[in-house]
Amino acid sequence: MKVKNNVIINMYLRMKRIREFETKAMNLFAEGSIPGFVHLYLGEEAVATGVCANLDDKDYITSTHRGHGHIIAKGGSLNEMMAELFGKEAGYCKGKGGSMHIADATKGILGANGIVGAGHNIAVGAGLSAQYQKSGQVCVCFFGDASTNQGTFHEALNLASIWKLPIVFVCENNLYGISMSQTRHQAIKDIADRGVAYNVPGVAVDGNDVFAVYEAADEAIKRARDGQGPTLIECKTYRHRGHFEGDAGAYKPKEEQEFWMQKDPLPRIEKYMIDNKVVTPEELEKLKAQVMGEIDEAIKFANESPYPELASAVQDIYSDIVEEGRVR
Amino acid sequence: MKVKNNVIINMYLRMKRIREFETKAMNLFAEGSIPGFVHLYLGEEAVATGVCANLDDKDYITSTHRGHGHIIAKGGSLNEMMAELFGKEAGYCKGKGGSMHIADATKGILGANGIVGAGHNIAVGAGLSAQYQKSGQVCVCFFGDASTNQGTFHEALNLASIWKLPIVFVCENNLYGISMSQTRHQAIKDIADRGVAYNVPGVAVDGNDVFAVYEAADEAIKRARDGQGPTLIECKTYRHRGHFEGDAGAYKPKEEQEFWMQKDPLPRIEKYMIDNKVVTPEELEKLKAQVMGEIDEAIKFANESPYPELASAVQDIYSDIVEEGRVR
Amino acid sequence: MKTMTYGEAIREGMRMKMQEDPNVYILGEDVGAFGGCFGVTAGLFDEFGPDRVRDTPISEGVIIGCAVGSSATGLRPIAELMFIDFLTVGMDQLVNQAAKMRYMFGGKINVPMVVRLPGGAGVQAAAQHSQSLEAWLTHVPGLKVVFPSTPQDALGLMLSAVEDDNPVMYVEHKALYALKGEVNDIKPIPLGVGDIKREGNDLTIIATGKMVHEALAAAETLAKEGYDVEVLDPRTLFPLDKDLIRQSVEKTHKVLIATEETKRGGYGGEISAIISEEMFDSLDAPIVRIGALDTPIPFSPMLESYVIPNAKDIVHAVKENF
Amino acid sequence: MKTMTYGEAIREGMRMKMQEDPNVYILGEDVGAFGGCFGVTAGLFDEFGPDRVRDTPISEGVIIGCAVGSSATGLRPIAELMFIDFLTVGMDQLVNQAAKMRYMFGGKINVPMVVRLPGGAGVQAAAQHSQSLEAWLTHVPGLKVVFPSTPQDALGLMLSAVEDDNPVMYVEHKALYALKGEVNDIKPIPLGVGDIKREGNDLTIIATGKMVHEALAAAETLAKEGYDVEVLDPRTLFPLDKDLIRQSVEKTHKVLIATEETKRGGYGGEISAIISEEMFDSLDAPIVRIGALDTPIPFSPMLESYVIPNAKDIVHAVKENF
Ligand SMILES: Cc1ncc(C[n+]2csc(CCOP(=O)(O)OP(=O)(O)O)c2C)c(N)n1
Ligand SMILES: Cc1ncc(C[n+]2csc(CCOP(=O)(O)OP(=O)(O)O)c2C)c(N)n1
Ligand SMILES: [Mg+2]
Ligand SMILES: [Mg+2]
Repeated sequence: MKVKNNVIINMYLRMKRIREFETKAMNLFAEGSIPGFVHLYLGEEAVATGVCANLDDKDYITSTHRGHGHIIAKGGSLNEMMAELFGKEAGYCKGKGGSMHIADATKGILGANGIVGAGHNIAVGAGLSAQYQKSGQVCVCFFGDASTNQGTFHEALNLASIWKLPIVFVCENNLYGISMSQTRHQAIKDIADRGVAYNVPGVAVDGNDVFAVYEAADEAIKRARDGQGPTLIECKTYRHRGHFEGDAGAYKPKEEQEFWMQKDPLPRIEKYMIDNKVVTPEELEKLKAQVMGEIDEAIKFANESPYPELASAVQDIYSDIVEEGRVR
Repeated sequence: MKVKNNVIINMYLRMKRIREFETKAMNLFAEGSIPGFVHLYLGEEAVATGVCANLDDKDYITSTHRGHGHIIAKGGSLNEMMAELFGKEAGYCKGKGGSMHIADATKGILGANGIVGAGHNIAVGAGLSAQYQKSGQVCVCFFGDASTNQGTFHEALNLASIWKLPIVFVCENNLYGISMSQTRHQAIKDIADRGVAYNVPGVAVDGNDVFAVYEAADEAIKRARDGQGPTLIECKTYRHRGHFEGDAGAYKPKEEQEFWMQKDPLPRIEKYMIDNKVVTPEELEKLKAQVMGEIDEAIKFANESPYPELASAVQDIYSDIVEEGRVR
Repeated sequence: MKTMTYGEAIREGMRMKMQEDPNVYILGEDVGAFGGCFGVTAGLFDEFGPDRVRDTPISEGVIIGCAVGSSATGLRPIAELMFIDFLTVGMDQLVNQAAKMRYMFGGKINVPMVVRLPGGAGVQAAAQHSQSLEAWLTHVPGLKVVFPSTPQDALGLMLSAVEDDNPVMYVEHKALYALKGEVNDIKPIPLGVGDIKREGNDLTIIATGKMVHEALAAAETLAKEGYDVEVLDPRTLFPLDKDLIRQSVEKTHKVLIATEETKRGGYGGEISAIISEEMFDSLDAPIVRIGALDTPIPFSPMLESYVIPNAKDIVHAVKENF
Repeated sequence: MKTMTYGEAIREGMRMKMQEDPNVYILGEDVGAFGGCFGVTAGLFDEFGPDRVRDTPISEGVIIGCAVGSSATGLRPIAELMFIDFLTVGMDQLVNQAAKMRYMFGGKINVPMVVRLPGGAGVQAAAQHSQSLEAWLTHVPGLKVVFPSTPQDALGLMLSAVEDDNPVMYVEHKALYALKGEVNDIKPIPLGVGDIKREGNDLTIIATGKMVHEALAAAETLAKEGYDVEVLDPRTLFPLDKDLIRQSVEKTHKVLIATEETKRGGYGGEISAIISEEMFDSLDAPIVRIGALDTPIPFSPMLESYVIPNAKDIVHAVKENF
């Protein structure tokens, strides 16, 4: 498949944004600027990027606890994301959600999610909306390998299949659910094989090769838009960090880590762009600098935003009722 | 596979007991002697029987809302069952459970269950017990076709497989979940294929042929006892009645019904026994009379038992606490 | 004026909203041609077709989850759980998703959806098909909870529930489906507005669902013995019409709360706690609660009717306590 | 005498029972070599091996279901849910199975199992990882519910919970894991026995979990202003030590209930209702409840600490109301 240069550059920019955003988030968490739990997408950039490069703003995605990458790949705002991680008023959720609950209705981002497996079901609903309203939209559902053992995976794929919903189920098989390696949490090798149980086509691809992901997603999305129903794509990838910041990842064998660092998607796409003259080395440096600037800007934006007013805590629960606050 | 004559007669007796017990239950429900919901096993007798003929009293089974057949096949007492359906004190559950909640710990019957899919999980626990205690027991988990769309099915098979638990998952595919035909509730033909998702062998058999069921179960049970883990057996069968008594089953096409009545397991085993000289026609009549006597006895037993004392309502919740009653 | 059953009124409410708004659809197990386990959706499949009255597999998680996802993206689903007892299977989608999405996302997504939840005992359906679990739902910020007791309220509350831009839990009592009543108003009953089902001066009985009828029967009996009982039906559990409760308590100074749920940890306790926190000075006597005994619901008919409360229990409690 | 953290005390309780009884085992996500999300099971895998400290896939339904099935067949499981918020995913196995099996089966099967449920807010884990859902569990006949506030209670209640022949919900507060305290008694604390954590004559504060510490802090502040506050920790939510509550209320005549759960529909309401039903004549003032605001738990630190209650709120409420 021939991918156009502007698409490649665009994908590179997104991957690089994810890489740098996450690297900063890692440092800011370590410094204490970001509270709560942070699950980084480092190492998995090619997955969200390769998939989302095929989507429009009006297409939907559902995400997970490890959501930063999906949101950036889908075109979410770095500023509002970073401000949300800081718990600031200008954040995506006015500071109420934090890292695990970022959403952007204007970009079809139906939310990161703290409940493993919840996104599977929400995706079914979004897929139904698109089909019901004949809007031509698709919904991409991102989820981890370990989440495929949750009952929601099963129920969602079954329903999506019988209703032929326009959904692409994208499994990010990073080999682990926290400390549980895939070899211990399920007795199969390829999660793509689970499609058989629902008569849903399943494909496994190298999730660190953004072109392989792009191509598989392209086909599945076309199939979905065409009314042929869902596809299950398994992207084999690896998380560079521990499960969340604070987890040293002692359960990840050293050789395994080394093996996967060889397959790091960022150097790969950079090498590809240079080798194939998509950009010159100078242009590449410029792109990098552009991204660094965006990230710096996001941090500045987040720093400058105030914390939310206490009164806001009792708003936004209902569309019409504001709850009682307390006198302190 | 050569099945011994005494085993065949034993299986016939169980099938016939189920057939007659259910026929009586149907009439007693229509007359108003049995309150609540009653889901009959008529037409599916060969499944429970063919499987349970391979089990000892100490082996476990989990059952469903359609449990009478499983309980009879596993050697449960007709008297205590019938009394329970009547809501009487001498019933299996002292009248507290009713049709959907019959259990018998002395026979390894871990309970009928009103929650579709709940038995899958309980079976995992029982299988773990057997493995943990190295007791050589197996657990058979009975469930319907439609229950295989419940998340519990997925979670249970996955866990049973990775832990190699001594469980046999027996799907009674009677083509419907209430009014939803299998063709509408899942996009696959053979539920046995779902085993692929867990690396669990799946086999589909004629569930109205008690010998086919017996044989498949025999192999799966040996495999389980042998430490090789679970098997999924799909038994294709048909329920003669509506989903519960009161449902006329208008959604079942007439030709389909006729097709399946041709495959009724009771005449089939009777013909087999005569053709193969397992019994003479006179002996067969005697066996039938024996069963009719047992059923009459069960009804008598149920009728004669008193209703439970009101005070019993607040007992048996906890092993140690009796709740407060009320003055009336 | 029209006479309808409670079940018909629920259906009529759904039908009206479906006619009005093409984005309203129904999903659940056997809700299509079969008409639902209790027949409440009967006829809607023929009228609106398979896209708008959708049979689902037995997968309560994805039933509610699909409602959530489709509601967040522009539809207005009405999901039916066959029994409220199956909430336990699909609870996450309600509690951690539907109820919290709006808040977690900073108020930027609405989740307008209705979940129909047939509850209650009295039909020998035993422990797993007879529960009254509405209290759980009231404990979840982000959900609204209604519980109609009459055909009129069933219709009016359904209209409001579907119009509401938030997840509304529509609790039904299965033993009321055949109850007939007059339906005079074909208009929405605002959520949060309770109703005095009987006026009285001596004592306020706050009752929900089927217990409203038990309370009314008890009030008749008690009237003969000189107690003038007021029966207050909150109709909406959240938002709760505290003003109406206050007015009544300030008049009668005595309160009995009658709900069918397991007494321990029930919503009756919440109502009692609100009254003793906010209206203590109006009280002349202990707040008495009548509920089901703290047991699972037994199967055997006499045990079941012993465990669930009735008019006699109310009469008895009134005579004992007030 | 020994000093331990709350987390260590939980672990020590499990360890003692595992040493005593080979049928006691642990299951849950990452409870093995990883030691659990909060490190509570650390070291147990090394001590007892993979058969007795069992890592599971992410499947809360079958985690609890496996506990139920294995407990009904002779084992004594301790299941860990990583967060109490995930109850929503495995609720059926608890509510419709574990809690009801004994009753439905006529008392013929025991279900001795413990479920560990880390709850509570305060660590910026946001709306889906910060809830206090213990009230739901108290509404389910068949379950027992404990909620220790100190290392001593954590140990003693764990010993009793594992010994109990019924399903015991062991609620933990995640912000207490590092709390140190003296553990003098290495013996079971019977379920249903509350504890006076501070004696006083003017007012009873009934507090649970982390709020016990907020209440104690508030009591110190209030002492300086002349209020002599008693702090009562029920320790077990069900069975509830009503006798202890009655003794205290008969002495002080005033009650404040402090729990971290969402106030609406919480167990604080049940305690309040019991008091106003059974001890009304001992009351001199409204029963005041302090709880979390009726919102999902927000992420941003200042919002979160505004939503969840603390010692200052108790002090404020006492001054306002008593
Ligand atoms: C229902 C539920 N159970 C458990 C958790 C705790 N938890 C959060 S992420 C995670 C691992 C998820 O693994 P996977 O799906 O492979 O995604 P990954 O983290 O590898 O991206 C777990 C167990 C949760 N958040 N929700
Ligand atoms: C969790 C849950 N959802 C729905 C129901 C209602 N219900 C009872 S039986 C049944 C159909 C079950 O179909 P299947 O599993 O094929 O078993 P069959 O009745 O055909 O034996 C349904 C929907 C239930 N009891 N529990
Ligand atoms: Mg993973
Ligand atoms: Mg079936």
